Amino acid sequence: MSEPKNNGFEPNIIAFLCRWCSYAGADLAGVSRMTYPSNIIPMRVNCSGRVDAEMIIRAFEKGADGVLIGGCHPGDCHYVNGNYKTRRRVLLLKRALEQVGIDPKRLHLEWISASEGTKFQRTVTSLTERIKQLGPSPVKNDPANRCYRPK
Amino acid sequence: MKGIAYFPGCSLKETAKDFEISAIAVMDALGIPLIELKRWNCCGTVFSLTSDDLMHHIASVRNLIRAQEMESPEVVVLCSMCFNTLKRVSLRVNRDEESLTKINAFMNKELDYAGEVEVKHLLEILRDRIGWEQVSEKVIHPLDGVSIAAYYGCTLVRPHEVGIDDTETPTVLQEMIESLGATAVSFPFQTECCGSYQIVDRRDLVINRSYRILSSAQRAGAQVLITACPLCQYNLDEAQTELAERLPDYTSIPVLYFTQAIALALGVEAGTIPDLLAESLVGQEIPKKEETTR
Amino acid sequence: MKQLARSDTLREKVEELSGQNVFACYQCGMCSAGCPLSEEMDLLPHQVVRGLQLEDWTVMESNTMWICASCLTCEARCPHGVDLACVMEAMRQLYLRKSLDHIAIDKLTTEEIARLPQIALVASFRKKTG
Amino acid sequence: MPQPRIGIFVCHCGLNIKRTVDTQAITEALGEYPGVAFATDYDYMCSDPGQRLIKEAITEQRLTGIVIAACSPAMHEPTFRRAAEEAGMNPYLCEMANIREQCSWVHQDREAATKKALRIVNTIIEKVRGNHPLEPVEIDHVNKCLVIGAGIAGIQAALDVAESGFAVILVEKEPTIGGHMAQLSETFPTLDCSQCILTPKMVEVSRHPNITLLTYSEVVNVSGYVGNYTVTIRKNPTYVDPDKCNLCGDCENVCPESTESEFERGLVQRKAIYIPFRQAIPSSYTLDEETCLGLRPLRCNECAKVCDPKAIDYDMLPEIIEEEVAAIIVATGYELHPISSLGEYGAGLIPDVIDGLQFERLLSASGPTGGEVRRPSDGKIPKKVVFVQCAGSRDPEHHNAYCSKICCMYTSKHALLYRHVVPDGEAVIFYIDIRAGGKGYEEFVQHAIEEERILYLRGKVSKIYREGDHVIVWGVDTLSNRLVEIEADLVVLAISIDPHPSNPILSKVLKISCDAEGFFKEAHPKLRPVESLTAGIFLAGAGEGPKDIPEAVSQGSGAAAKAVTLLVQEKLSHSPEVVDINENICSGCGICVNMCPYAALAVNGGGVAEVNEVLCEGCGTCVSACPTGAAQLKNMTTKQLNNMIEVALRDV
Ligand SMILES: Cc1cc2nc3c(=O)[nH]c(=O)nc-3n(C[C@H](O)[C@H](O)[C@H](O)COP(=O)(O)OP(=O)(O)OC[C@H]3O[C@@H](n4cnc5c(N)ncnc54)[C@H](O)[C@@H]3O)c2cc1C
Ligand SMILES: Cc1cc2nc3c(=O)[nH]c(=O)nc-3n(C[C@H](O)[C@H](O)[C@H](O)COP(=O)(O)OP(=O)(O)OC[C@H]3O[C@@H](n4cnc5c(N)ncnc54)[C@H](O)[C@@H]3O)c2cc1C
Ligand code: SF4
Ligand code: SF4
Ligand code: SF4
Ligand code: SF4
Ligand code: SF4
Ligand code: SF4
Ligand code: SF4
Ligand code: SF4
Repeated sequence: MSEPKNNGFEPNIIAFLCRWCSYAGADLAGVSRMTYPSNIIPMRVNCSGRVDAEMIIRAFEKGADGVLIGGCHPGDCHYVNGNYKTRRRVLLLKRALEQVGIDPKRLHLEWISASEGTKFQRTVTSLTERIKQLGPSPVKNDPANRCYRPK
Repeated sequence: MKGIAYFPGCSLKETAKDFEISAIAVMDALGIPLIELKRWNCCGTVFSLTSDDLMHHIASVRNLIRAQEMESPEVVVLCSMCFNTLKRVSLRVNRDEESLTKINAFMNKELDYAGEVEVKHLLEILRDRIGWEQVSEKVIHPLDGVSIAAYYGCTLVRPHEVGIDDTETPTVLQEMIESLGATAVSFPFQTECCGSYQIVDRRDLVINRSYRILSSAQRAGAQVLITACPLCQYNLDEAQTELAERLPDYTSIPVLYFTQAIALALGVEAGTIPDLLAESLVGQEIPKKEETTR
Repeated sequence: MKQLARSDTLREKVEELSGQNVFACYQCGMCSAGCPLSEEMDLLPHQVVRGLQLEDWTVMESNTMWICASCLTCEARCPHGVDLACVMEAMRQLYLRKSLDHIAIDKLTTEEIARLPQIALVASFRKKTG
Repeated sequence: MPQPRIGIFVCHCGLNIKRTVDTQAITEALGEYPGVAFATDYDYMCSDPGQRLIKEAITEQRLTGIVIAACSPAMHEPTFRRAAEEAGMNPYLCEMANIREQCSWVHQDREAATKKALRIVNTIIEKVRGNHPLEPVEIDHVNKCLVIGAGIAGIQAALDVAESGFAVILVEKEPTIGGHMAQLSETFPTLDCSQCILTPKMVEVSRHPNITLLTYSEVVNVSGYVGNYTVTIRKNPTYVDPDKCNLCGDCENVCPESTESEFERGLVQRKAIYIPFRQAIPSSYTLDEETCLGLRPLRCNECAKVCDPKAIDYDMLPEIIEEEVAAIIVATGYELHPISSLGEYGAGLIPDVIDGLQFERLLSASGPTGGEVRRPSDGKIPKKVVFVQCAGSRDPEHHNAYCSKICCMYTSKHALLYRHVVPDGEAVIFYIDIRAGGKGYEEFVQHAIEEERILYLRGKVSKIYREGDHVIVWGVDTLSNRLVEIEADLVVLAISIDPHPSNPILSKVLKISCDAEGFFKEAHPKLRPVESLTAGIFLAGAGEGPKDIPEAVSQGSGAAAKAVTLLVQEKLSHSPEVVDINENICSGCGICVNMCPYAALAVNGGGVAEVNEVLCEGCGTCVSACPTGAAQLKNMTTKQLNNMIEVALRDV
């Protein structure tokens, strides 16, 4: 398959979505037939609390132009308080990213509940727009990071 | 800056002088004098309701620039129609960078407007900054026993984002009236429109509306009616002149600016007040109507 | 009243000028029920919106938009957030931008002009002349 | 390890997927993916032939894992895992790739959607490559069920569960059970007297050996998991011993303090010691601490002085009760939208503008007027009554966007009953649409219009105000395009239904979600309407959305059936996708222990972390925190995730 027709930059964004809220919110956006850019690859995780720094850095290393973490609203975590831990972690990580030359704006944490299909749509649309403006990730073209190929 | 930047608007300099006179006197007495904007211009009177009509907002923006030049974060307005226009324009351009840039580009002779001036109605200053208790303390001629109806009209309370109080059941004027020692009369038509500028070519329609407003206030026991808008004041008074001719039973009631009522209570310059009323308000001998007890 | 050139995109034009979606209206009639001047209108406000939904140009011939005083009672109460005052303004603009004035200023006497509050005059001219 | 042989099944979902995703192209591309032994596509994978196709492929192709590229796993994961199991494959080797909800339905550019679909499937293939066969964790469970809220929905649920032989704890916040139904006069569409059909059920609840009734009580905490929830209930003191109280009412007569009666919706006053209504269950008085002159220190003591059986005890304290339950049914019901928010309708300041429940009380034979319709201001019988529908409903701009569903019906009922009591009275109803979609409902409304000659005017009322003796209503009839101004004697507002105010609190305590409107969110609006997304927590009645009695009762029974389905099982099973500790690497640092929200971890005598699989919910929080990588989620290891991330970013 060829690249999309427009010559513009089409970013790759990894979305770690908590299965109880944001993933369900994304499903709702689908059920409601909302539309949003297709630059996002969803990954279902059990809880936003599972998303650790390693995974995020890994994603950037392997060429992601942006990372979205979708969790339940504070206080609504299916697993009591996993999302609070995520919030702290993301704040720290943003600083770390800056140090390695990745614009922290490429990492976005959003609380999206299962009933917020519209919010999911809005978030993805504006994040994609934002990443487009930031341009390709500086890490992307480093051949040392090229992807592994499954055997 | 001691005092507060103030935009008078056209009517206050011509047909509604009493509004300005009394407001200036009241604010002097309350220790926050009104400082008139230099080189202000007509705000345009009505907020342009079409989406593509940015240029119509320029007149208002110029006035906001005048406030900005005075390094004032806000500008206070008396005429509720001007207030409405200026406030809506400020909300539109202060929030929207694109409109702001366009407008600034268009006014090449002006300093750029930074989008930061807040528009306030005088009632908001009285309520939120001075407080009714403070006003009360300054009263030397309590308006005891006088029933005053609070007439809001449209532009003080609508639209919601501009209104200085609840759209349907505002209370700010009643609070003001009570602070002067008078009895506040709420009535069902207090936020009903008087017909506004239709007075220019649909006089009949305005007389009709005004009659409903006035009679509703009177049935509720009002002896005096206060307003915050030169146009409401004019329309209601015009209507009364005509009603008095047409309906022999019709008894007129004085229609004052709210600042005139405060001025009377504070014992400062209040502009023209019907003689009998002035005497009775201040001398507290106003004859009571029977309806007041209803 | 002079005639306005017709084309079949009345709804589109009004929506563009007013920034309102006329299909948001579900014809509840609350606007008409509360409009202080609806007694004088030959089409009630909700009928005007219905007319726009139907692309019915006759709404442009009704006096409704000229009677409307932009009092915003309808705007404040409409359950679906339709700002009818904007719709009326857009309809007026369709006329006025064709330089078709709705009132004749020269008919006002000097005496009237002197007595009327300035805000009334300016507002009236802005609403009813191009 | 033997070479993986993965099977890929791409679903068209009719046109739902095929329209935007080139299913044929991706099937071909996926066939080339390393480790994939078989790839095919089909119209409807979840259909019988679709499932058969999968099963046959599993056996014939000797597959070691399968990926169904179709809808969301929330939709059909159980379906396909069951199919895999039937074909002899461990169900945890079957995974779904969501190319419908999160791909074909949300994108329009076919090429871009196809590429994205391919990437999504690739990630899931990587997951399956790392999956291991797992066996469900079996857990024991207790045999009790908790029902929160004792309106008609909660009562029905409690009775059904109790009848199936299981113990029920029924918790009600108010001093009596019955909910709003107890306030109604007669009920549409058949006009049965509400009390007459409700009271027998209330009595049954109070007598049922399997039901423990806790009124004046609230659930304050819930912990645990399906089958073994631990709930903490606070029983507030009523200061009256229900076993001793004989309803003589002497206390009430002497009590000097009063307040607005909640049950009569403020139409009359009640005393500080009171019974909401005669048939209340439990049949006992309640002393309302807030209204009482003062208990600590005791200020009055009048009621205790006259209470013969010595039922009153000022020293009663709140009781904290702990219970173990297997399932929870939430039936909290509704409240009316506050009348004070309706400024254009008088904001509740006009005495003769009342809400529907107040009118029910006026119509009720047991109400404050003994069933005579007398208006609050002066007790006169109103000769002209205006009913206003959709007050606060269908108004996304200021109030509730939704339709409250029951008010069209009860307004019609109100007008009809009013005409029965005041035959020379005139009833006018303002409506926007008449929604009468139940069995016998349309006939009911039409009967009211035809036989009772009730005038329906189509238009929303804009303003209501008081003028002398009358209430003036400004409306419009959009059918004749006429403005209407009515001088009414009484106005009844069909006020919108709000979710019960305790919903947000309970949603936190139970960790179940509410929708944007504040009603409890069901697991699936069509297929799982009485379940929450949390296993073992079920929903019934108007707390889940506006409902009339027949629907509330159906849901009560439905939720009870769901709870019983769970209670009858010998053992419950728990997902095996839990955490696993690699003892060889674990340093015993204990960081994970503190992170776990379920206390599923502990460092054992051997100095390594140990997991209690029954308690572990598989959130993975400990995995993120573990510094050595010893803690890993089964079938979602760091390694799997890393591979998934990599292929997600690979060009396709
Ligand atoms: C004016 C009017 C007229 C009506 N007429 C009819 C009619 O004629 N026919 C008809 O079919 N329907 C009618 N209805 C609808 C009917 O009232 C409802 O369908 C029914 O009451 C819903 O029952 P429920 O059990 O879901 O909720 P509710 O009756 O509201 O009961 C909920 C119960 O849960 C309790 N509760 C809430 N939160 C908690 C908590 N945190 N802890 C413990 N307990 C809690 C409440 O106190 C209450 O007792 C009418 C409604 C109105 C407003
Ligand atoms: C055009 C249309 C569109 C719709 N769209 C929607 C929608 O978008 N959303 C929605 O929620 N609902 C929709 N519905 C409603 C939906 O179809 C019904 O709610 C649903 O099908 C009812 O399911 P059921 O099981 O009660 O009845 P049915 O689907 O009718 O099933 C009854 C079954 O019983 C069998 N049967 C009958 N008699 C006997 C007998 N004597 N012995 C053995 N078997 C028998 C029948 O053959 C049939 O298979 C729609 C309906 C229509 C007509
Ligand atoms: S009532 Fe009339 S004049 Fe007064 S503010 Fe409203 S439109 Fe203006
Ligand atoms: S109030 Fe709003 S929704 Fe109702 S008829 Fe008027 S414009 Fe339409
Ligand atoms: S804005 Fe115009 S249409 Fe709307 S209520 Fe006022 S006069 Fe009527
Ligand atoms: S499996 Fe899912 S995607 Fe496929 S037909 Fe069934 S519902 Fe549609
Ligand atoms: S006096 Fe005692 S027994 Fe009688 S109703 Fe009151 S509490 Fe019950
Ligand atoms: S049920 Fe009828 S009255 Fe109630 S909100 Fe819906 S349409 Fe309005
Ligand atoms: S995954 Fe870890 S933190 Fe989460 S419940 Fe299981 S043991 Fe506890
Ligand atoms: S955090 Fe990791 S290393 Fe530390 S005890 Fe837990 S499993 Fe072992």
